[in-house]
Amino acid sequence: MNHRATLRRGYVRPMQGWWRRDPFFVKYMIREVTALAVLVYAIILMVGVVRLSQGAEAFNGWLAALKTPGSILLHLVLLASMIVHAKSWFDIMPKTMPLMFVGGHRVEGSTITRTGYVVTIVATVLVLALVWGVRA
Amino acid sequence: METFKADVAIVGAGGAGLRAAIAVAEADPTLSIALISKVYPMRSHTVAAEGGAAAVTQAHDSLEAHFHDTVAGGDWLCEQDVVQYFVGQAHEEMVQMEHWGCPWSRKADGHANVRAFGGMKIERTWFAADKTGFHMLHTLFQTSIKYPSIRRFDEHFCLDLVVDQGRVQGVVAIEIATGEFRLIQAKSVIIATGGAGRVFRENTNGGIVTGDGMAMAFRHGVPLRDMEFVQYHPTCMPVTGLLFTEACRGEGGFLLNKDGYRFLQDYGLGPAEDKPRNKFMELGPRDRLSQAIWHEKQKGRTLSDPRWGSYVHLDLRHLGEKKLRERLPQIYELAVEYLGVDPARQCIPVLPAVHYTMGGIAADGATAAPGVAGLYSAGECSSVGIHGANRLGSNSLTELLVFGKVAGVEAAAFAKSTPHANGDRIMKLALDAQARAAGIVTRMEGTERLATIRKEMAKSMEDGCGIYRTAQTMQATCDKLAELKQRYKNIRLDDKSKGWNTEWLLAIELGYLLDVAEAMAHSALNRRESRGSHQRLDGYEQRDDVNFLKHSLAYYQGADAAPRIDYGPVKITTSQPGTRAYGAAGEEADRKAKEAAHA
Amino acid sequence: MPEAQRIEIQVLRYRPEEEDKPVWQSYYVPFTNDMSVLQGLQYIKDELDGSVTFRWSCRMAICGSCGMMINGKPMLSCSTFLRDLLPGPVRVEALAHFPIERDLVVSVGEFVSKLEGIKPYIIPKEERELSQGEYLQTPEQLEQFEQFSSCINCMLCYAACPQFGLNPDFTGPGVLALLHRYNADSRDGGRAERMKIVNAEEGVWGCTAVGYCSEVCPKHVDPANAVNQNKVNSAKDFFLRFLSPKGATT
Amino acid sequence: MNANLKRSRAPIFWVMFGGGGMLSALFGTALVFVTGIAAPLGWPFGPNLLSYERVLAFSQHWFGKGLLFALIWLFSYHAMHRIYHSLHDLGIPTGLAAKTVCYGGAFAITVVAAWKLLAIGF
Ligand SMILES: Cc1cc2nc3c(=O)[nH]c(=O)nc-3n(C[C@H](O)[C@H](O)[C@H](O)COP(=O)(O)OP(=O)(O)OC[C@H]3O[C@@H](n4cnc5c(N)ncnc54)[C@H](O)[C@@H]3O)c2cc1C
Ligand code: SF4
Ligand code: F3S
Ligand code: FES
Repeated sequence: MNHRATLRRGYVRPMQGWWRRDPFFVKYMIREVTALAVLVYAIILMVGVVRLSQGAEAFNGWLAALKTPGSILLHLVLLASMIVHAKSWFDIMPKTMPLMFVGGHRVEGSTITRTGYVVTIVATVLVLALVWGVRA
Repeated sequence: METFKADVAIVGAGGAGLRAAIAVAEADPTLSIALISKVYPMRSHTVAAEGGAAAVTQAHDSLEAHFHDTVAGGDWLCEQDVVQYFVGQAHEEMVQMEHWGCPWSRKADGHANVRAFGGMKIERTWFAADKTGFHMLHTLFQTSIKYPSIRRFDEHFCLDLVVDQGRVQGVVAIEIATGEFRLIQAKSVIIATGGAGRVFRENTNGGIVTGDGMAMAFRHGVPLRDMEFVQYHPTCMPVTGLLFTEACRGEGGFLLNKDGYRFLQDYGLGPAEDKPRNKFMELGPRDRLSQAIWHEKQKGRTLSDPRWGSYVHLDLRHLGEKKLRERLPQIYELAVEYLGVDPARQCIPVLPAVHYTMGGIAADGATAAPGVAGLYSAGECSSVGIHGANRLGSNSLTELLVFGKVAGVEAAAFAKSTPHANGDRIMKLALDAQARAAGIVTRMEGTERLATIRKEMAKSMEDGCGIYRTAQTMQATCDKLAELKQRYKNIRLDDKSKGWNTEWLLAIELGYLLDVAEAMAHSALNRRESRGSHQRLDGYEQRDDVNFLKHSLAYYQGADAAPRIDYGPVKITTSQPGTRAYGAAGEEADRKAKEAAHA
Repeated sequence: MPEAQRIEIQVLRYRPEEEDKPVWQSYYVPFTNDMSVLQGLQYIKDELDGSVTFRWSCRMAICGSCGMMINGKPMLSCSTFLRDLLPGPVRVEALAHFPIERDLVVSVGEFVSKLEGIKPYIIPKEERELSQGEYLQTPEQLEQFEQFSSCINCMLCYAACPQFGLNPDFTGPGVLALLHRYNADSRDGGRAERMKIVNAEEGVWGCTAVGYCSEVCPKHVDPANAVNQNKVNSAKDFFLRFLSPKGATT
Repeated sequence: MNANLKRSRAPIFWVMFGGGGMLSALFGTALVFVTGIAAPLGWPFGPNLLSYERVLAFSQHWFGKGLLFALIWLFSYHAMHRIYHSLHDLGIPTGLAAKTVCYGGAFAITVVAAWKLLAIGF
């Protein structure tokens, strides 16, 4: 209920540049920016698929492009972003799950996050091992 | 002036005010309710209550036992018929709170749990961790939202009652944000403005606990009853006065002097045992414990520190971190954050501070004020007669519910039987009140600073009306208060604005505080005996049932005069005044009483 | 007493009757080791300038009225200590993202009407008479909602949440946590009625999981958890409603 | 306040956002390393890891095809969903235009990938 008269104007402060105001927000923005890496990588994959469908020559062109220093550099940036992305994903993970109880005790958020880290490392090793298995 | 019409106006949206509002709404949904509070309801000081609310619950407990604990705890200055009603209604109110969602702590079987509390013979205190008041207040506030007939006036400062021809007709309030005056016309009014702990220096109360409602009723001729009885809580934080709940002791905490000795055994509360035992040692009543700490200080057996002054130790270490975190989480955090003390590893420094006003607006068992028709009061501002000379911990949260409901039901019935009065006459009274209040801001020639007067008042109350009192110190306080009332007329405000002028509101509150302080000091001076929380050192060390088994009644005599102190009878039904004994002596007395009953 | 030291407190003043825009004003306050920022402000109001305006009451971090930005972070001024902010200056400003009504006082009305809007009361799953005694609720069932019931409505989380800053219609962390508190209560059966709010753009979908709300919450309510776990509930509600004529609500 | 609350369609996008987020968090790092760094450098998996024949065979297999599709689909929706919200965060108006660019972009990427993957055949 609000029966407030006119005196109650209220000064509204601007939001411009809000994300620079607090280190927490900067971190959040960095997390959000990693989406660009995911997008770029999705596009690279998509282009690869397109080239693949166009035949060997086209696909080899795509492979050659991947070998340029510029591409390697870009992928290093993507790699770093993916790591940040993965970490931040699991950092926020406990916020997105219902409260969990094991043996009558609340599972701590940090436990969930750490589990996420571990699973990621295992998944990464698994992928690398698989690829190692089919290496040429 | 904007006017609102309601059937029932309730001043104060703490536990008592909210419970009353819901009671009116449930009694008759067609009645319109104005619920006025100077802060948003959930900021009310009920929020700070930690320990719990008493109601007979266990099979081996009885209403008689709760009745007896309360009456003896109050040193027989209780209205026994009212206490009887109170203990009888308590349990149902707890269940009602449960149905409304209050997160009471539970036993493994899903039933509500109860804990031990000072002065209570059997565990009967319902609790929600150590945030009982917080949970009760939020539950009541949130439940009140369900009722469309409750119209809230949040952040509206109630300035005065409108009383015409012996009947209350409404209230005048200031909308804080705009400084606009509002007349809220009502057929009946419930005052539920809480206590007045802020008249003292070291206290556990919030900044808003300034006795406004007491002063308003007082000024309209309603007597303030038993105002000399002010409770000191024994375990408060040095400097700030913040409370460490009695539940610390209920859970098994010890009080130690500087030698690490459980000194309470020297004050008739022993023997000292490891496990907490109801009505023994640390679970004795608050007045006794505070007095014992005072004596320890006189004997030089308290600890001292330049930051904290002299204090004793509250030892919770043996309870272990796990139990502390589970049962007393808020206490844990308070100690760590405010004092840098880890209660699982260190003793907590504590000292007594003012906590509760036993007295208040005189009210009969139906919460009605004498002399002003349609006026009711409930909660800490009210003296309905259950606390006597000393309140037992956890009785007051229950009181909010039981008598909040009674007030609501009664005020609703009164409103239904009465029409609204003539608006013009009421408006004129309201405009008078407005002129008086507005005058404070516009006054230019003053010289006194608000804070100076407030601090001198609080210091003087502590000096004169503290744990122990003498005629000389009380007289000095009375004189000081008279002086301060004169100087109060000469205050000057820095803030001249209309909207959000909190300095202005503080000035109005200071006026209330001074009136309440005077009622306390004069009632105290005139009570020439020692009873409950009123303890004298000047030849009146004993209880005097012949002359003073009476309620004191302070009557307002105008802005420049001291209040007149009169006395009224105490209702005794089944419990004749006896010795208030605790510890082994108490057990012995109980045994004797039983024998006598059987003989 | 230790040597009285002085600390500078800068207050963002806004007096709508005198000025159009907030301005900073400095005060020098003697302080002792256990003095809170609130006590610093009280000193200013008592001794230096009675017109400085702020809300407070309990002094013990439970009434929720004294929130403000202290050195840019939302905090309760009564439980923030000057000793931790040495050597100063300490900058205090009204809670971010809310309109300032005066000095350190922000508008609370909108927040309270949001709170009123979520039906923050038990809508019983099964009716029970008082004479039947209390509903049984095990400690485990209590734990499902207890932390969400300890919100003191201090609104620090709103001052921390940029999504609320960008869109004041967003129901916001504190109120959504309270909504979840009732949905998660074993006694309550009102979930279906509250899902409407959860499901809206102004409900949980206004949140981008910034998570700062939980970081600043003085009562460990973890509102970010309440909001984000309800995205799952809302998504279930969204997809499963096609399976049942009345809409899925569990 | 809740008189005119409308059900948000966010869940549709949020589910894809969540799937893509989880997938990229778990496998993104390894994939970028394998396809973008290890394969081009020929180390440590040898120079022919992504030879035309192998990749073609992989993407003709139902599993490889499905995997590639899921990656491109969910990654692009995940990313575009975030970017869309970041525009809002930066104060850039998020009207129909922004919506079309973001979610339309993700849709386009997904469609192209699906179409070409089908074109590659089984
Ligand atoms: C720290 C602490 C711990 C406690 N613990 C316990 C406990 O464990 N058990 C127990 O039984 N009791 C306890 N008590 C006592 C008990 O909490 C209080 O007596 C009780 O909460 C008072 O409630 P109330 O509704 O009367 O007043 P309050 O909750 O103080 O509410 C007063 C209301 O009146 C309004 N008001 C006041 N003046 C005006 C005005 N001029 N205009 C408009 N509105 C006004 C306020 O805004 C507020 O809404 C404790 C007290 C304290 C201080
Ligand atoms: S959730 Fe926490 S920060 Fe937000 S209002 Fe409640 S107590 Fe305050
Ligand atoms: S900060 Fe805001 S965006 Fe969500 S997680 Fe908290 S509500
Ligand atoms: S004054 Fe109550 S929370 Fe700070």
